[in-house]
Amino acid sequence: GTEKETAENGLIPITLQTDWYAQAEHGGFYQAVVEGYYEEVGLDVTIQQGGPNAMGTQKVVSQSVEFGIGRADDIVVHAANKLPLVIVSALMQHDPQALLVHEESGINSFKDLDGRTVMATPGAAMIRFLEKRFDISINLVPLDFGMSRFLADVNFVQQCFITNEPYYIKKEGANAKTLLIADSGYDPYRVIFTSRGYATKNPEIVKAFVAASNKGWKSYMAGPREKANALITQLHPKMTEEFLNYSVKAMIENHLIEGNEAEDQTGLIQPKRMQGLIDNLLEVGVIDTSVDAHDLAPTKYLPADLQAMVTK
Amino acid sequence: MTTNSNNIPMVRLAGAHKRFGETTVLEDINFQAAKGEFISLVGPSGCGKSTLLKIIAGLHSLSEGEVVVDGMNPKNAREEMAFIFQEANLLPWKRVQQNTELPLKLRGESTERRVETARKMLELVNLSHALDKFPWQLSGGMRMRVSIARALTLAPRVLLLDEPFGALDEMTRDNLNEDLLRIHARDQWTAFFVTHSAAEAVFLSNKVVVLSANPGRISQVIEIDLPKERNAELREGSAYLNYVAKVSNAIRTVH
Amino acid sequence: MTTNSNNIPMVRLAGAHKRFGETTVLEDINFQAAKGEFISLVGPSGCGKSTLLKIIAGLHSLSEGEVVVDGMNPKNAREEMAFIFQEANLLPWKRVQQNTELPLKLRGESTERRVETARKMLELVNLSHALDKFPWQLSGGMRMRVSIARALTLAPRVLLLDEPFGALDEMTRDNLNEDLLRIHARDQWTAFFVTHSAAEAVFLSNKVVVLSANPGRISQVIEIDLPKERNAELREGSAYLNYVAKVSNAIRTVH
Amino acid sequence: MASTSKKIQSALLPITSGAIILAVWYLISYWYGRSVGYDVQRIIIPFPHQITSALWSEREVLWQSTRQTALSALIGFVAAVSVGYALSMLLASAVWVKKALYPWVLVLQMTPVVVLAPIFVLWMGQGLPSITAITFMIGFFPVVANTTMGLVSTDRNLLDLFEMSNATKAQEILHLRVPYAMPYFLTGMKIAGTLAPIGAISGDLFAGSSQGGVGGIGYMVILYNSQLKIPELFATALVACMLGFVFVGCVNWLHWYLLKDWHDSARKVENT
Amino acid sequence: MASTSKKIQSALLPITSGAIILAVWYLISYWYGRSVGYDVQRIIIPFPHQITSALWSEREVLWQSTRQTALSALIGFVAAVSVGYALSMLLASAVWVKKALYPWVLVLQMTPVVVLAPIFVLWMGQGLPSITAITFMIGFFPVVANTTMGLVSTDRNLLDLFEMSNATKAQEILHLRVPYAMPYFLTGMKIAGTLAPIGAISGDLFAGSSQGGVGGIGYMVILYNSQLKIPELFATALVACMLGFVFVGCVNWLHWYLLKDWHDSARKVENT
Ligand SMILES: Nc1ncnc2c1ncn2[C@@H]1O[C@H](COP(=O)(O)OP(=O)(O)OP(=O)(O)O)[C@@H](O)[C@H]1O
Ligand SMILES: Nc1ncnc2c1ncn2[C@@H]1O[C@H](COP(=O)(O)OP(=O)(O)OP(=O)(O)O)[C@@H](O)[C@H]1O
Ligand SMILES: [Mg+2]
Ligand SMILES: [Mg+2]
Repeated sequence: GTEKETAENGLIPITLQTDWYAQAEHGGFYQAVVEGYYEEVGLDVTIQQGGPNAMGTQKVVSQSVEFGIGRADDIVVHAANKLPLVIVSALMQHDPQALLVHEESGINSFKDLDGRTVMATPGAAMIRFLEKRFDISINLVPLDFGMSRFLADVNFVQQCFITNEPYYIKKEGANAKTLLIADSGYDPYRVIFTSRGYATKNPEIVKAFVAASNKGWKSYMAGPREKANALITQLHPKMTEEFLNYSVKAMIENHLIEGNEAEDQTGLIQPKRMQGLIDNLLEVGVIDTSVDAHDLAPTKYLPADLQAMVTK
Repeated sequence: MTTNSNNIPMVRLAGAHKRFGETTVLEDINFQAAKGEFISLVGPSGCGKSTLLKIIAGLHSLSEGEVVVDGMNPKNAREEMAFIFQEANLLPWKRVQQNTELPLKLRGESTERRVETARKMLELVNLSHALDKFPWQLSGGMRMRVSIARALTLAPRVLLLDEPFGALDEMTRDNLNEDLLRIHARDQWTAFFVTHSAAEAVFLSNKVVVLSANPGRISQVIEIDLPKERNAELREGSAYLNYVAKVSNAIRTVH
Repeated sequence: MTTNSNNIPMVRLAGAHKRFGETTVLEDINFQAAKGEFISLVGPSGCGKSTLLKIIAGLHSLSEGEVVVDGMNPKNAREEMAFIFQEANLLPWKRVQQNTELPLKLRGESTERRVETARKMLELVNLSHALDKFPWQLSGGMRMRVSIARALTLAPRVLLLDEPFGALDEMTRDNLNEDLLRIHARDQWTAFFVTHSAAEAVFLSNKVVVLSANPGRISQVIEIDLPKERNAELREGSAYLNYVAKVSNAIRTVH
Repeated sequence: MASTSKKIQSALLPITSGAIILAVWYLISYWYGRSVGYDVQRIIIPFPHQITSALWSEREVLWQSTRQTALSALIGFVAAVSVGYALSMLLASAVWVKKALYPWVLVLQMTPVVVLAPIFVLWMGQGLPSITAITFMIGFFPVVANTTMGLVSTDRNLLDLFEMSNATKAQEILHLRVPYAMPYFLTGMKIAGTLAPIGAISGDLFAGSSQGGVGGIGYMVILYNSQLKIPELFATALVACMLGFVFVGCVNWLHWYLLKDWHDSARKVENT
Repeated sequence: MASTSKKIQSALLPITSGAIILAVWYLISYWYGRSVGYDVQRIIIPFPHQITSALWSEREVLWQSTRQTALSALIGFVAAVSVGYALSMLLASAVWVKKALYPWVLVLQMTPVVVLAPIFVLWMGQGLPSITAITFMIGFFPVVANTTMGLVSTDRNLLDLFEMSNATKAQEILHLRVPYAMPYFLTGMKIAGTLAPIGAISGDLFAGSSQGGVGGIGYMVILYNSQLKIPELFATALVACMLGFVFVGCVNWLHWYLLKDWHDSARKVENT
């Protein structure tokens, strides 16, 4: 049921399903928890860690959790399949998804991927986009969340987060570089989403959640992050301070959260950019019916300052 | 002996045929046994004696004809029957005592009565020293004796015995013969007794049925008109020996 | 009959004891059999006859004492021995013919010789009509006969027979007795023959060993001094009948 | 005539139970759909007809990936059965062999495939050989466990018979223990048969590729899953089941064929 | 004395074979390291000592996740064995039950876990119940297949005996078929025992959570894999194996305990 009872402490319980075990890419949410931003707006937020099979979309649409996070293009695909989902806020302006290649591989651009074996999520929209856009053909092997094969084979290409895998690869002393997908002209947001039913019934809660999360992210990126990082390492014992710092640094350097614009855009969704993504997906045939960006990602749940930044 | 029983047949076979696939094993068996009769079945190996017993027990169905036990289909008369199989058929995971108790247990008798009856019957077959052994620890003869004790724990109205004493030494065999007669005199069940010993057949029965082979048919029914009380002395008597010779000859002629 | 064989014993047991766990089954068995001797073993059920045979075959080891077959440890003399077990022990997945051929097959005989020998022996036991049957399609006596035929396909120097004829009718039994004597006269193997029939023991053997029970000991060895040529007529003779009575009594006294 | 009506009856039974299961399924889907909406129901517990229509619309892709998976499953199955069988005989051939090897057979069985997969891929490359190896790994132990149990359960009396015949160890195994263990072996084979398609699918997850545009069933499973094409996912599962039925059907036939003459599990009861 | 030396000998055998396997492992690792460099070797086929030292340094984390996985494995194992056993008896209770249900039992076994996992998670939530359900799914069929086979293999003659005693179907199953099928059942249980930790690990992958700071072994597998801690990954596999050994050891003890009195597979041979 959506109408969760208010807990004894007067707070409304909310669950956020993440896509992986606790990591810096979820830092803003943890920051909001430890800094009490959620409590301030009357929410009691539980962050449920994901993993290889987080099933965030299923959980959100079946309303067993309230919010999920994911890449905007995936949500578009689901929406085109008539799943009742709503994007309520951006999480990152640019997706950290990249391709990891060896320096020795001779791959310098996406064009060079033609005929290569790439380990990635089958069915991922980005791979199909790359194939169409650059007119290349890729031999896809399913992602196994490991990197040993990459290290053993200089011609191996693997999907990665620029905030994650390169850290371990460098530690192994291999010469690897990354091709950020966002640089290919395919640049989806990472977003926070909920189910249509929940959003319609509880617009105030959604707004409150978005606002507090937004505040959390700004605060996390600005620092100090010690308390949130402590919580992350506690929840995910194999996480190290050093690795968290590496991820944060990558997020900052690549302007993943706030974007490359002059202004800090943390959390903002520009319907125009969203529509561009939808058109892209339609063009390369990932979806076959269009989706209205305003309907899928209405700006009404954003804080007032962000709503003001929306270009008409 | 036939006359002392009332005239309703306890077991009746009429026009009974049994085929296994193509081969006819029993052909046109017509026979009936009254209450309290002790019938021996003799005949060459493979002529169908065990099959006949299993038909009376309702374990094999007839291909043709009819079998009636106490006015019922054999399957409904199971409570009144006990069967000593040609093989001992003990449960390998149960000790001698438990194996003997089994039928009573299945009938839901109280533990007390079960234990007591089993003990008594095991004593009868001289196995009181082996109550705790498993079947694999027994000799062939001992296993057969457990199987005999097991059947005797029931108080049947029809007792089917398939070569129960074949694996036993003469002395044990003679003793058990006499025990059997004593119990029979007391309980008056109807017995079908398969044996290869003409002497044993004569000593125990009031009728010896001689079966011929291929296919099994009743070749002769020899009435044994000996006194009801039979004991070791009888075995020396000439009447007895004549009957034995007669049965012996009958077996030899059907070969 | 003992004298016609040379004096090296074919089978020798000296101070043989056999215990299963705590219980002593055989105690201080001292016995020897020369080439060509036909020894019958009689004794109450469970006294250790099968165990003794298995010891000679090397299937059971002795707890104490010594057993020698043809100058060797029994395990090394297996090629010279054949064993008819108390149970038929047929392979359920093989037909009668293949079951009978088995030992020859294991010895690597040619198919031709195997088939022929098996056929001959199955004919001897009157099973020529059942070559293609599986064990479950046979009667108890038929199974035992297959087992007999199987052992006879080998030409052993020592033949161990554990109640081979217990499940057979008199006529078949008598015929096989005579066949056995004929083959024995020809091949002169040493036989150890377990039986519960005093008559059979006397008819076949030159020595009857009477075992007592609990623990099994040799209680008596009765030499049978009857003519070498034995036939149905012999069975009527008083010398024969006296021996039978003697053995019978011996069995009764050890009880 | 009686036998014809019996046959009809025995065909009706699984159909009836299938109909009941289907009805329950529809009820649950329907009830779930009513409470959360049919768009959501479709991706959680699709209606059976949604599954079959997905099966139909995806038939070409599924047919191709099934062929691919069927091949790995078949090779893996054959390898699991034959290597497992051979291994069992080796283990039964002498006590010391069993003592020395059995623990390591267990280790092999119990090592998670995720650990072994990279090694296989490294040695055999992406594709059929590795997938087959993973299928083999998943299916061989039931064969070994069952066959070994059958081989050591052999009746003592029959072993005595063979000992008396001076049978060599090889003869004892070949002519006695192997046929005696047949019912056990066939059961192991049946389990391996149900595991083979599952193994091939897992193999696909770890070592499959989309070379030539189509992956095996495992690849399709991830694909449909990541695209939330759940009716299609269930259709894929249906295909996997049917593949399994083919294996189990073959094993059942073999069971009947090999044991009909003598074993109680396959023999028609003569009486009653 | 002879028996002591025998005992030593029989302990030496697996140790010796283990030493050989270890030596071969070292050789392969070494050879591989020489050809591609030891940095790569370490993350593909680590030296055994690298694995044990990883085991040692990660002992606390591994201990915690092992405890968690052991719990799911245990519950799943017990469920697989008991439900599988009950189901087999149901299937054996009447021919029509088997005809009606067996195909659907097979379907359940052959449906890839990846399809069922989301349903489980949605119904039972992330965590122990779902993990256990997945473990159960992976382990129950070998029990069913074996036990069913054992139940239908029962000796005809003994069935005749029970029929003569007017035994009810329930008595026949309880007092005859069940003990007769015991060796089969125990073999199925042994297979389920090796599958239980693997099942729990897969369950962890699909439905686990590291809520509260500790994940199961499956979680550690993903984690180590994604962090390139391959010696640690192998150490985790080692732990999974040891967990499996505990299950198999218990089943072996049960086998010995239940069958020692009467079955040839457990009885010590009296002679020789
Ligand atoms: N494997 C065994 N373990 C324990 N005791 C055994 C074993 N085999 C036989 N015995 C015991 O040894 C004794 C002798 O058995 P054996 O089979 O030799 O008797 P037998 O003289 O052949 O009897 P029968 O005439 O009934 O066949 C019996 O009391 C039996 O209980
Ligand atoms: N289930 C069966 N299928 C086919 N034929 C069978 C079956 N059971 C018995 N027979 C055949 O039926 C015949 C009679 O067998 P039965 O067991 O009744 O003989 P019997 O008179 O008891 O012999 P014995 O004295 O040797 O025990 C035999 O020829 C046997 O081959
Ligand atoms: Mg019979
Ligand atoms: Mg004996």
